[in-house]
This record gives sequence, C-alpha cells and structure tokens, in this order.
Amino acid sequence: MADVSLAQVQDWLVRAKDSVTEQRSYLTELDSAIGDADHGSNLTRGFGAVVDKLASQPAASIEALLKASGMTLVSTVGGASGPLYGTMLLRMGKAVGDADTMTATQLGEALRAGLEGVVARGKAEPGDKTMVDALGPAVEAFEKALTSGEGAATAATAAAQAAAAGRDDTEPLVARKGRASYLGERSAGHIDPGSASVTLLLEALAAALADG
Amino acid sequence: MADVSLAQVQDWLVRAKDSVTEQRSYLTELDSAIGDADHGSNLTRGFGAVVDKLASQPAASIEALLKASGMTLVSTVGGASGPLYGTMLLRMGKAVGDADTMTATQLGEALRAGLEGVVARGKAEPGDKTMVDALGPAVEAFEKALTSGEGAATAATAAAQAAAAGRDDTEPLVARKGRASYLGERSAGHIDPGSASVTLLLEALAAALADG
Amino acid sequence: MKKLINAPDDVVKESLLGVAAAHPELRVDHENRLVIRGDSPVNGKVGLVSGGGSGHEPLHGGFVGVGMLDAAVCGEVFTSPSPEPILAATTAVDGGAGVLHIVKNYTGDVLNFEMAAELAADSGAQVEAIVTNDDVAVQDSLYTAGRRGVGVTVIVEKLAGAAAEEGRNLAAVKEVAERVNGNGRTMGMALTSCVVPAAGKPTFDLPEDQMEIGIGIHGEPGRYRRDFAPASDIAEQLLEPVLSDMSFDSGDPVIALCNGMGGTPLIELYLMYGELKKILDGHHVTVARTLVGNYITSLEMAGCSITLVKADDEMIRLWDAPVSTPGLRWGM
Amino acid sequence: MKKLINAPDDVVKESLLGVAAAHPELRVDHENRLVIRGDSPVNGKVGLVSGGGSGHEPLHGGFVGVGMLDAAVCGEVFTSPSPEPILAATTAVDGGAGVLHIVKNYTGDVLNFEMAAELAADSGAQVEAIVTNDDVAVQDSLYTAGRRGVGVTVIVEKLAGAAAEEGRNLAAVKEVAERVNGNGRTMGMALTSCVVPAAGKPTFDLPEDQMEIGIGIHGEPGRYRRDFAPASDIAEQLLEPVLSDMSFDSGDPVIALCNGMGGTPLIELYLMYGELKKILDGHHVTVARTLVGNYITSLEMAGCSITLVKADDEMIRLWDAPVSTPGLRWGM
Ligand SMILES: Nc1ncnc2c1ncn2[C@@H]1O[C@H](COP(=O)(O)OP(=O)(O)O)[C@@H](O)[C@H]1O
Ligand SMILES: Nc1ncnc2c1ncn2[C@@H]1O[C@H](COP(=O)(O)OP(=O)(O)O)[C@@H](O)[C@H]1O
Ligand SMILES: [Mg+2]
Ligand SMILES: [Mg+2]
Ligand SMILES: [Mg+2]
Ligand SMILES: [Mg+2]
Repeated sequence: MADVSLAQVQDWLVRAKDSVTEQRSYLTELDSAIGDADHGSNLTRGFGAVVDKLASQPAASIEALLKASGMTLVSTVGGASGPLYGTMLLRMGKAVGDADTMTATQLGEALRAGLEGVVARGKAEPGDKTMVDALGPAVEAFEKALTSGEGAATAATAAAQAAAAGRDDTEPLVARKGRASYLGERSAGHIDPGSASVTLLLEALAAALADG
Repeated sequence: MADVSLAQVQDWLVRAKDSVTEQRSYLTELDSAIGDADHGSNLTRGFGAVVDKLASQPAASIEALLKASGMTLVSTVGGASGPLYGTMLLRMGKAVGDADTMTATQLGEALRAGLEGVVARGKAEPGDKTMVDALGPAVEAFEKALTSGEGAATAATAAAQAAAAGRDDTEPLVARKGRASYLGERSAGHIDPGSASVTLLLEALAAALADG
Repeated sequence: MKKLINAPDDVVKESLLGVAAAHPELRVDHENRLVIRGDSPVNGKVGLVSGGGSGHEPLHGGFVGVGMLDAAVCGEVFTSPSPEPILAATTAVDGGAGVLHIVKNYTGDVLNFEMAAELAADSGAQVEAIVTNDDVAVQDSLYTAGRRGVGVTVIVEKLAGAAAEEGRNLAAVKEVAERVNGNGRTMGMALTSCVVPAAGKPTFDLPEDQMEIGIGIHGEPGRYRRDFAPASDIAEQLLEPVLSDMSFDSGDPVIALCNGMGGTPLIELYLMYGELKKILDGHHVTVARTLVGNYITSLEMAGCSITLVKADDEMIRLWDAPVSTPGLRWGM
Repeated sequence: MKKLINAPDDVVKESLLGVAAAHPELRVDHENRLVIRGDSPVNGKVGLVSGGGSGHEPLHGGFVGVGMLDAAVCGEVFTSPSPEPILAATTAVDGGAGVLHIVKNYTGDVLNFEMAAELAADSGAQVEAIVTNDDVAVQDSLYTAGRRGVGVTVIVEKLAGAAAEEGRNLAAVKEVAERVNGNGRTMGMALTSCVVPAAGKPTFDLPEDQMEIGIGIHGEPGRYRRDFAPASDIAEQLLEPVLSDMSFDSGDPVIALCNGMGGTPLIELYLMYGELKKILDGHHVTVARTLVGNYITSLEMAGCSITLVKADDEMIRLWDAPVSTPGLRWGM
C-alpha cells in the first residue's frame, strides 16, 4: 500500500479550502442558528490564506507544511475555530515529524494527536456538541479501518463517514462549549457548525488520498 | 336672522376637537407624505386641551373664549400649526370684542382678521401650499354669501365648501412654506395637511351654526 | 413598531425622568420639559437656550452644561415646543446679561421661539436669536422656508457656549454663533426611515435597494432617491453639494462633524469618515478638529450627515475650551 | 442589507482608516488592526490590552487613551482576533511593568488571548489576564462555557485603566479588574437582530410582536423570547435576574450602565434608565454613578442592557479619575 505523500497532504488542504469556500453559506447558516454567523467566512478566510501561503512558500516536509498551515489558520481565522484547527494541524505536523511521506499508521497517529490538541485547547468532552463530536469518531473510525487491514484512502473514507454521522448526531444535543452553550436547551435541534466543517475536512482528506 | 351665540362658538370648538381627533390618522398620513407625520397628533392634543380648558374655565364672552382657546393652542400644539391656529383664534377674539353674541357680519370680520393673523405670522402667500390656500378662499366665500344676503349658517357652509376646494387645489402645488417646501417638486401630488385641517375646522363651524 | 417605551404620548416626559435620574448635575423642569444647567442662572453670563422637537438626542438636552447650553426646551417628538416653556427657559437662565436663542430653521421652531421672544421682551428681558440654516440639500432656498438647521447647530452651541462662558456680552456671543452658522454647511442621507412613536410606523418607505440623499432630521423626504451605493460613492454625493456651495480650501482650519442619524453603528460612521477624509484631502481641505458619532439624530434612522465649518484660530480655541455636558465633554 | 460600507470584507480595515483620520492623538497599526495610545509604551506603567471581534464600538478601540486602555485589538466583526496581533499589541504597550489582557469570556477570545499570552511569555513579557463574565442571562454556567463578558468590561477597562495610570503594579491592577468583574452583573435584551456584513442578512428573525431577553452582543439568541412589552415591564425582566443573582442593597455605591445595543435611539435609552431607576430605588440600590448610551454594542441591533457594579469608595475614585478616549472622556 502506498504511503501518503507531501503532495497529497498539500492536496488535502487545497481541497479543504475549496470545500469550505463552496460551503461557506451552509456553514454560516448553521452558525447563525446557534452561534454568530461567521463560521463559513472564518474558514474561507483561513484556508484561503493557507493555500496562498503554500503556493508562495512550498514546504519541504509534511511537518513544515502542517506547521505553516496551522500557524496560518491560527493567525487568520480568529474566532474559536482558529486556535482549535490551528492546534490540530500543529500537533499533526509534530506527530509526523520531518519527512516527505508517511505511512497510514503515521497518519492515524497524527490525526489522534490532532484530536488531542483540540481537546487540550478547548477542553470539550464528547457530547458537548462541538467539532470534537465529529473529529473523535472520525479518528476512531480511521484507526479501526487500519486495524482491519485497510489502507489510508479507505480509512479516510471511513473517517469521513464517521464524521458525518457524528455531525448529524450533534443535532439533538444541548451544547456545553462554545457560543452555542449560551442557548441552553435552545441549542438542541441544530447541527454544530464545527462538526460540519470537520466533516468537510475529512471528506477532503478522503478525496485527496483516493485521487493521489 | 339669528346672531351667533357664545354657546355656538364653544360648540364649534368642541366639534373641531371631535373632528380632528377622528381624522387624526388622516391628517398625520398627509403630513407623513410631505412633512413630519405629526399634524394629526398635534391638533388632537391642542384641541383636546382647548376643550378641557373651556370645560374647567367657562368663558364669559366670545373674545375671552377665543383668546383662551388661542393661547391654549399656542401652548399645547407646538409645531408650525400651533402659533398659526393660535394667532388665528387670538385675532378672531380681538375682532369680536367683549360680547356674548355676534352678527354674521362680525363673524365674517373675525374670520378675515384670523386669516390676516395667520398671514402676518407665517408670511405665506396664496399658492404656497399652506393652510392659507384653504382659509383664504373660505373667508372670501363667507363674505360673498353675506353680500348675497345669506345668514351665518349658510355662509359657513359655503366657506367650508370653498375650503375643501382650496384644500383639493393644493394637491398639484409645489410648497413654498413650511416643511413641505424642502421637498421642492416632490411636494406636488399631495394635499397640504394644514389645508385639510382648516377644512375640518370650517365644516365644524358650519355644523355648529346649522344646529345652533 | 417596537420601541423601548410605554405609551407613545409619554415618551418625552418619561425620557426626561431618565435624564434627571442619570444627571444629578442638571436640573430638569418636568412641567415645562426643560433641561437646565444645575447652577443656572449664572450671574453676568449670557444665557444660551436652544430647543425644538425631541428625537434628535443628544441634541439639545445632552448639550446642557458648563461651556455649552444653559437650557434646552424639549418639544414633543419632531414638534416644536410652544412659546410658554421657551419663555420659562429664557427666564430660568437669564443671569442679567441677556439670553441667546439658538433656533434651527424650521417654521414651527422659528414661530414658537419668535412668540416666546416677544413675550420675554414684554417682560423686560434682553433676547436675541440666531437661526441656523446649514442644510445644502435645500435648493432654491429663496423660494422655500429656507435652508434647514441641522449639524452646524451642534457646533454653534459649542462655540457660542464657550464664548458665553468666557464672559462675552450678548452681541459678541451672537456674533460667534452667526460666524459659525455662516461658515457651516451640511448634507445628510438616510438608508432607512425613522418611526415617530405617535405614528407607529415608518415615516417613509425606502426600498431595500434605495437610499435617500439630502434628508433633514425629521423623516422628511430628501433631495432625491438613488440606488444604494458603496460608502465611497455616498461620500462623494454628500460632499459634492457642500464643497460646491462654499469653498473650504482656503487653508483655514476646518471643523468636521461626521454625524450618525441614530441607527447606524459607529463602525460604519468611522468608515464613512475615512471615505470623506480621503475626498477632503484631495480637495485640500485641512481638517483641524473632528467629531464622529451620533450628535444630531433622527430617532432610529440609519444614515449620516457631514458638516464642515470653515473656522479660524479663535473658533478653534473656542472649540477646544472646556465643556461638560452629557453629550460632549472635555477639558474638565 | 444596507450599510455605509464598501465591500463587507473590508469593513474593519476601512473603519480603522476613519479612526486614524479622526484621532491623530491615537496610533493605528493597520497591519495588525490595533488602536494604540499615542504615547505608548508608557514607561513604568502597566499596559492594558483588550480586544475581540469588532462590531461593539466604541468598545474597545474607542476606549484607548489616557486613563483607560493602552491598545485595542480589532478582530473581524464578531470574530476574535488571532494571537499574532494580540502579541503585537502586548509588545507595543509593554512599558516594563507588565501587561494586563482584558478578555471578554467567549471561547474564541479566551483561546486566542491565551495563545498570545503564551507567546508573549516565551519572549519574556510579564502578562496577566482578566476574563470578564458578567452576563447573568447565562444559566447553569457550570455546564456551559461560562457567563459571557459584556457590559462590565467597559467599567473594568475604566477602573483598571485609572489604577494603571496611578502607577500601581500588575498584580494590583489585575486585582482592581477582578474586583470590578466580580461585583458586576449584566442583563440585556433585543428588539431586532443585527446584520453581520459578511452574512448580509439578519442573524435571527424576531417577529414584530416579540422580543428576545438575555441576549449577548453577537446576535446569539437569548434566554427566552416573549411578547413585546412596555419599557416598564422590560426593566423588570432585566433587573430581576440581576438583583436575584447578587445583592446590591448593601448601601455600597453602585455604578450603573444603561447601555444601548446600537440601533436604539438615546431618547429611548434615557426612558429605559428612568424605568430601571424606579425599580432600583424600590430595592434600595444607591446608584452613585451612571452612564446612559451606546458603549458596548452589537452593530445596529435595537435593544439595551443594564450593568450594575457594586463599588466601594476606591472604585468610585477610580471611576472619577481623568480619562481621555474617543468614547469616554472627562477630567481632561
Ligand atoms: N471549547 C471548544 N472545544 C471544541 N470545539 C469548540 C469549542 N468551542 C467552540 N468549538 C467549535 O467551534 C465552532 C465555532 O467556530 P467559529 O464560528 O469559527 O468561532 P466563534 O464561535 O468564535 O464564532 C463550534 O461550532 C464548535 O464546533
Ligand atoms: N409659513 C406658513 N404659513 C402658513 N401655514 C403654514 C406655514 N408653515 C406651515 N404651515 C402649515 O402648517 C402645516 C403643518 O402643521 P404641523 O404639521 O402641525 O406643523 P409642523 O410642520 O411643525 O410639523 C402645513 O401643512 C401648512 O399648512
Ligand atoms: Mg461563529
Ligand atoms: Mg408636521
Ligand atoms: Mg412637527
Ligand atoms: Mg465568531
């Protein structure tokens, strides 16, 4: 089974940018129901900057690429999702280290590290109706697929499906973290915007690995 | 032919109050097209105060009654129409003098004096699209009816009809006085609110004299 | 209509209860609806009285205090007060040096202040009046009631107030007021209508893709309607009639007021001022002093106006003089 | 959406151009979107940095100046700024006595200020943070991200600013800020939604006969919706949760802020304050200082909030201390 290349990681982020840009209104719509109507524009701005950055300063390793992208997200997204997604990419880069390819196992470890970073920064628990509710199941599904002998591409597809399921499962939940938590019971009945963007990111990952 | 009594003059003002109160939205509507949407509430407040005043402090003469009413209008209406209608009643009272009845001729003189007061205070000329465009023709019609040998009641009816015609004739005019003048050409196509309230006042006068 | 009020007819009365509660340093005459400087009448100082319909706050009640007005007469919303309270205010602030009435040019205000001045003169008071008329939106002003008094009124009140505070006499204070008014020009615009409480609905309908240029401060329609445009365009449309009416590029210091109509957030007003300033720079107008904010409003109307006053060194000094009012305060 | 803007994405950037043009006494760092006190860093003075999403003006940029903030970090509308500009602000105002971050409790602000503080600490700066969380609308705050930081932030910035200006050290300035926050409670309500420029339409729909009680300052829905009611009712609904959360009837002097959300005219805010004051009097709350106006807003949202801070003599002295900022100025 082929390793995951630097080019594929870069392709992931380009696809992520295309996806959040295309789904900008959808994400903002979700955020206007239980947040402050900016998640779509936040991520469009952030991933746009990531892609610009990668175009102007090509990275020599996966670690460098993910770190530069994480820093760019932190510095351009603002809001809650900036530090969270930024931390995720920074931790992923650190986990992979200075290499230009990685194994599926390494990618799984990187995703796990990314999840841990998000939790360390945001202190959300499963069921708090945050991006963690999509990212957690996604990481588990990825690891489970590897255990069943699948490669990175198939595992990423499984992760994206688990993320989508996690996203949909946030709908009935009452939020306990982030802006939505201020709504109390009224946050139920809406999908969490961050769980929706996590799903887009994992779908982009699956697409990048499938085509790569 | 019967003279006009103090009671009839008082009845006029009570009917005037009922009429502007009933037509409050209509007057305000007209004023919102070319003014500031308050003519109905201004006059409702003002004539309401006049009637309250007359109820609590009955006047001993037509002069006293019209003066008290004029002062009350000045002090409760505010806006442009307060000093104008106030001055009208004050001048009418002065013209009649200290009596408790007046002849039709005296009423005609009083109306003429009232018109002159409005013109002295507001400096409007005929055709400027103001209350003068209803009041002027009304006074002329009143005088003309007397010349033809009619009594006060019939003359007042003629005056009310002339006021209504004057009111309708303000519609195509371009305003040159008051707030509406700020609109320039855009003031054309709307009836002047003050000409509409003058018409209500003269209709009230005709009714008071007819029933008296 | 959704407003933070009880009964529409009680708005002015009840708002003055709040003013009294929030500003113990001021005196509120609830019967006459006056906001009066706490230490009035100030012996030997020219008294400054302004007023008019309510709904333009902070003008005028918010400009009562040391270095500005001695009293404000608060009429019903958008309706001139009657002569009686104007007379009461005049008497309350007369410290023996005479009283200046600062009147915005609207027929109702002019007539009522005129009647009040006649009554005050009858009882021996020395009263002068300055009628502000800075609104360049009014064309053919010879054939109308004349230009309206708008934004420049704020600056007249500040500078005349400073002159009075310095102890100048009535003629001299009036001269300052006239100088400011004569050198001031304003143009305003609206994105939405205001809602007069007693009317209960918007005074005019303005479609979502239109704006009204050349408005006054009472929801009167403006000079023309046009397609809604970016701020940079609007800035051009506001400044063109101002700059073509009077030249401001003499090198004299200019006082600029970028005023909000009430419903426009400050972030937009600053953005507008940035656009206006670019154009002013291009026309070699040297802005020496600036105010950005809601100073003379039209209830919750969204929109703005720009006022320019061609000043001189003395006027700048009077501008900088200490002032302590709810709406304008510095130096003390 | 009708706003006085050009492109929605340029609102914050272009508004800062206007701030720079209107306030030569301030420094604007356009790259980092900072508003900085002109004489920063002040040697030996604790530096005060606040910031967050834009759209709440005058907070925070309008509170930069002597006696209040040293710098404000202006994020996109309703979006926390990133750590980079927060770090830049921290460095710009560090006069050697350390820097206090004043952060409103929103996840985004907290996370970004936290990351910035870590970075600043890495480069040797002494940074402390105070997170304001005064919004009693948030119930069960143990099970949520905690109470939001709203109106009390204005008062924290004023009092901590005065303490820093007096030359107190970082720990002492932070203590003042914590004292104010700990003794402050706020409750707000909305009559209409705001419109975020990038979204282009109202964040929420509020029918003509409804109001939203317990809102934040970002167009988040509130605690509950109810039929639109008279001002006196609304005053009750705002004060009940405030007064039942903390007692203000100890006889200690109270600072009251009757704050407009942006689109409500001043005449209504004063009316509301009159209603609030009646209730406060009935509860034996002794209001010693009052502010009525737009201080922490939510773009053009119509509505208001009430903040009470139970103060002490020292806090009142710090409140009265001179301050000179675009949004709050007295004593100088
Ligand atoms: N403490 C947290 N832990 C994890 N995720 C969080 C946390 N707080 C917020 N989020 C996520 O961030 C999303 C909101 O992001 P965004 O709208 O960009 O930021 P903001 O709320 O500052 O406007 C939420 O939908 C949620 O998924
Ligand atoms: N100079 C004037 N002379 C005569 N009538 C006038 C003059 N100015 C205004 N009016 C009349 O006053 C009416 C408006 O009254 P009103 O709405 O009560 O006062 P305001 O214009 O102050 O709101 C106008 O419709 C017009 O008929
Ligand atoms: Mg958001
Ligand atoms: Mg009118
Ligand atoms: Mg009026
Ligand atoms: Mg946000």
